[in-house]
Amino acid sequence: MATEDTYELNIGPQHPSTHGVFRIKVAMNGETIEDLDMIVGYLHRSMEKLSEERTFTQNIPFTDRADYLAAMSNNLGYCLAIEKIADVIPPQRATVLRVIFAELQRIASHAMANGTLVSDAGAWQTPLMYMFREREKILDLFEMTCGARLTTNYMRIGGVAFEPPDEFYAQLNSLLGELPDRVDEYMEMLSENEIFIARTKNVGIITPEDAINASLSGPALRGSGVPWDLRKAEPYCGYEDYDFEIPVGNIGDSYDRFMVRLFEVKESVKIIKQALNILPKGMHKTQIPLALRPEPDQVYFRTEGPRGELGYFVITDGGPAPYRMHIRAPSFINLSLLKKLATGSSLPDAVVTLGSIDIVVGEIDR
Amino acid sequence: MIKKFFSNTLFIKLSIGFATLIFLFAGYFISKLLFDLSVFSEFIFNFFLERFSYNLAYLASSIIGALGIISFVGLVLLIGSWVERRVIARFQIRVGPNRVGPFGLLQPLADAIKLMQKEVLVPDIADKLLFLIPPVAIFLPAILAWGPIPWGPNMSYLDINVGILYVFAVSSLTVPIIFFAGWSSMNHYALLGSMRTVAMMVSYEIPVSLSLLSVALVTGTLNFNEIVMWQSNNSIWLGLFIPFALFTFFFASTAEINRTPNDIAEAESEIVAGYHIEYSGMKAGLFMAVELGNAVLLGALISSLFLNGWFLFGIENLVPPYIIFITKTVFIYLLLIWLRATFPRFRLDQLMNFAWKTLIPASIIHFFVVAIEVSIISNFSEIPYLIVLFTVINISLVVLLAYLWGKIFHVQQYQPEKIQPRFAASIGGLEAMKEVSSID
Amino acid sequence: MTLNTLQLPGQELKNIIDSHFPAIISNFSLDWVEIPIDKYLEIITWMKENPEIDAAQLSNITGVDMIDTFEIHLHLQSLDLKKMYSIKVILDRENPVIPSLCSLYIGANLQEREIFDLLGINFDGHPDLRRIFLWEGFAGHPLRKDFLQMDDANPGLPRFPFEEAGKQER
Amino acid sequence: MIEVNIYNAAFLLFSMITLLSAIGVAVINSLMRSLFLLIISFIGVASLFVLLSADFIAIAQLLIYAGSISILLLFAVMLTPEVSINNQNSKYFLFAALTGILFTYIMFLFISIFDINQLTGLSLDKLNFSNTIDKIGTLLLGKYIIAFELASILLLFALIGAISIVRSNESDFNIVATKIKGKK
Repeated sequence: MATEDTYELNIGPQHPSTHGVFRIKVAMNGETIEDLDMIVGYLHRSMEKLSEERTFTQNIPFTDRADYLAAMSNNLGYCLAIEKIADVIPPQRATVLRVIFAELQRIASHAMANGTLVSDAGAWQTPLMYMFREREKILDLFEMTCGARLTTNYMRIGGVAFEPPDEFYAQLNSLLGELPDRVDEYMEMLSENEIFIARTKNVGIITPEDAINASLSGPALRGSGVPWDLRKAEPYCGYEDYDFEIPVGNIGDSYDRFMVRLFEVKESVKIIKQALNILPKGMHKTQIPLALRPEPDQVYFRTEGPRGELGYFVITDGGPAPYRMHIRAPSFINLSLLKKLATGSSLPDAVVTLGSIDIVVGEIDR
Repeated sequence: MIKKFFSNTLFIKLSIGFATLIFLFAGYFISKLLFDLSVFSEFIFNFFLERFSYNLAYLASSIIGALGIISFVGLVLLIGSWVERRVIARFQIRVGPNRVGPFGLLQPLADAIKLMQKEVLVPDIADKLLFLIPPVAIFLPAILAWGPIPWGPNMSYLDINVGILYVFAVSSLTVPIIFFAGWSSMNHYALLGSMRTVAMMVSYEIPVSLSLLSVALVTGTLNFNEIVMWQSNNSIWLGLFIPFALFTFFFASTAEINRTPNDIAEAESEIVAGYHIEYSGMKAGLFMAVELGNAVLLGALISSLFLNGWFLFGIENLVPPYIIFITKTVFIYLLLIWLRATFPRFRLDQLMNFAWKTLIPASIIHFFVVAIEVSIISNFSEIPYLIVLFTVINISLVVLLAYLWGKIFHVQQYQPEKIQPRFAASIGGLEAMKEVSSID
Repeated sequence: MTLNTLQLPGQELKNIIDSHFPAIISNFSLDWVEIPIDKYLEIITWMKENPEIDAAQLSNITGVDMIDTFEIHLHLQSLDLKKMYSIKVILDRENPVIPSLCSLYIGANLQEREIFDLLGINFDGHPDLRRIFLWEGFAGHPLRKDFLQMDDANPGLPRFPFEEAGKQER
Repeated sequence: MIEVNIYNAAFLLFSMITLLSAIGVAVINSLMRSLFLLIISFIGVASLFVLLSADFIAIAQLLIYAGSISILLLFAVMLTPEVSINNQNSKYFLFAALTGILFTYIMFLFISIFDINQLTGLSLDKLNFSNTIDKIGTLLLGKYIIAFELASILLLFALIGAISIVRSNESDFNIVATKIKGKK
């Protein structure tokens, strides 16, 4: 890869800005990246193969570990796919609870993504700590509901595992009260900060044509200005009943992706408030057979995770385990454009671009 | 009953007040006693002079003085790292080190002990000799530059006529040392870091020297003591008289000493640790300590050159002047910590562009303006308040130019309302992109 | 089971394809249509360029080991028409080769490498067909159903690139 | 006999540092190491100037040679891949030795002209850091103004010449020229 004019630099697997065991082999000419080769697989746990040996319910914890920063969203996508193939209809209360938790997870994940992006741009972790403050509160809510903070394993086929405790609602309401102010605080702190703008504006520009062609999804796609959100386009969990907007970026640079995430936090708060209003009484889970044996069929079910289109492609053969389960991992596919974006840019710009695409290595490698 | 009285909050308040009074009295007497430390240095010199020759007395007193400076710098390194961590922790809604010792004050010591226990790794392909020298050698400029700092009246270790030039020359020695540290590691990251350092320091030495030149032009001397005295004689702070020089010096110095927002030489998110990536244990600790020491040194330089040194509206007659000087130094250091806690980092090319396209031309123009002002002042010395008039003019000019610069070059590109995301009217692909509503 | 909201039913997709490629679709179901491998690239190119279908984005591509055959499942979607199309291709088990979609979709690159790595399906015309999750020299393709019975595959043993049993080199 | 005092001890120390590191520059194989020793030798020369009460010259030596020229040399070494591995001065050993002997002989000739006793017997209390900068400045901008300006003009020519040599492509120059014209 390295030619006479270039030298080789290994960014990762241990590097502060790769956000995990992710490695990019770079041919550099001075500070400019001439060529790069992405090397993944350090965290490969063969999730798809393992899931062929376990029952549908036993596979739920795997989905936690795929995207460990958005466990709830991954649980949700998987459970919805299995419910679809097995014709299980969750109770209304469970659906609304799922929306609440998925949106909370989206806020937590976006806080993490934006915080680390600012750290990649060189801030000495102050914005990261601020954003972790909100994430901590959300994780506290998860903890009081299901006992776990990171790998929640909360959704079940046919509902959710537990009813949230009573104090959950009070804490959630106070959090929802302060979150929009916090977002405004970040907007003041970062979105008008000259240095931050100089570092992210016009860096890593993805054109909308490229974004669509490279199968990008989530904030990476919306940052380029393409208004595509599965919650609106292909509503699941009754998202069509909620009133929210889709923020889209202007030119598709790192700054736009950052801002789209910030605005999505506000929209998520709106969704959660509406969900709390319509939260019905009733069961939080339906009874399903211990060993679920759906008819031989196939399903490809997609949800809008924090990082984009999270799809579960499941084939059943009538047995208690999926015959084949494929996870369409948004982080993995969003990396398709990394080579094109980073080639010709300088090293700091490439780091910011990578941070703005927001990868989770557990999901890339699965 | 007695127990109850002692556990009473009123009692606690009373005792705290009493202790404060005692402390104030003691502090007053101690400060009277330690008001002028030059008594001590004279005593030491005479002590040796009576017993030995002049040469030996000179040698011994200079060594003792140097030890004084080195111990002060060591103390600053210990306390400074604690201050920095605690203050940044407050910025980041954390507590900071609070376990080792009272308020975590012993944390730097514990860190140092931990670092010393670590294995010293030398890479196989490193140039062993050149690899081992830089962590030690980098202390030289950092300590030497403290020499001409005026702590108070009769309190500078090197009272030389070329004070500013001396500090400038000594601190320029850092460049080759950092370069050798990076080169000898035989690591691409380290080499990148050291090349960045060299490029940045060579560029930013020019604005630093230009700003110091205007200081020398105004005061007519390069001696730190005389600069401080000039400010108190004319009862004006140079930072107010030539605010642009203060800004240039401050910003360019943050680049010289590798502090945020210009810490691109060891940008941890890009090149991990830059030139000291391969150093482990106390060697890495030495680099970090020098970085911190340089930050405090910058505070000392600014407070003596621009903030009137040990003078502070007559308070210098009540408290020991060196306390005032150290307070000003710490103030600048806290400013640096504030910067570090809030700002992201510039990119190398942005920084170089700023130096060569903005800072250097502006400094040269500023230098000419200051020269004209100085010649006017010296030719029309009979007109009163001429300096005050020029101070007002300079400050308003700087504000105006900064405003205009922002208007012309920057803000037009990045108006916040123009770069914020918009809300999509409908869902879809490229077709739906055309009809997104604007945000408001 | 019902279709997803965006999913174009297999019957309708078959009708559209039939009007341009008569009698080419051998099989279809509620959600997918099966297309022959020799017309695969042609049909996908046509689907991408035909404004009636406008398959602008390759949402997902994955492979399945059906023991006798391999299957490639494609999920294409049109963002403007808000439609998703599910395509199935059946491959030979002994010599699984399929044309690569990299010339059409940038997003196919990594996904096809993943399928090559885990299932051992060769993509003809892929610019950079290497293993992605597993290391070069890993024996076998783990997502094949007969992976554990393969002679040369030793899935349990440490077989990192420079590693022999009990010995580690730099 | 030279008197034993601190001044002479310091002189001995600094001159030893200067000389030894200068010898090291010539002898050591690794170019980077010899560069490092060269910087030390520059610093030693600066210290010798301090002992001669020439504070401004000392600072200038430190600033220009140890701080700037060394960086220039660093870049020169970094940009020449052929010689960056080893110092290949062994080829010219005979030539270098002859030159060195000749130079030493001439140095001794010059020194023997001066009275050596003028140089010794100094001590620290005779060190006189009077304000040399004032004098240098007055001389440079007064008596020697023409020489000073001529030197600066010469340096300016050298600068322009270097730029025009480096800028081998004429068209680049034209582009810049048209840009400047266009802006006006």
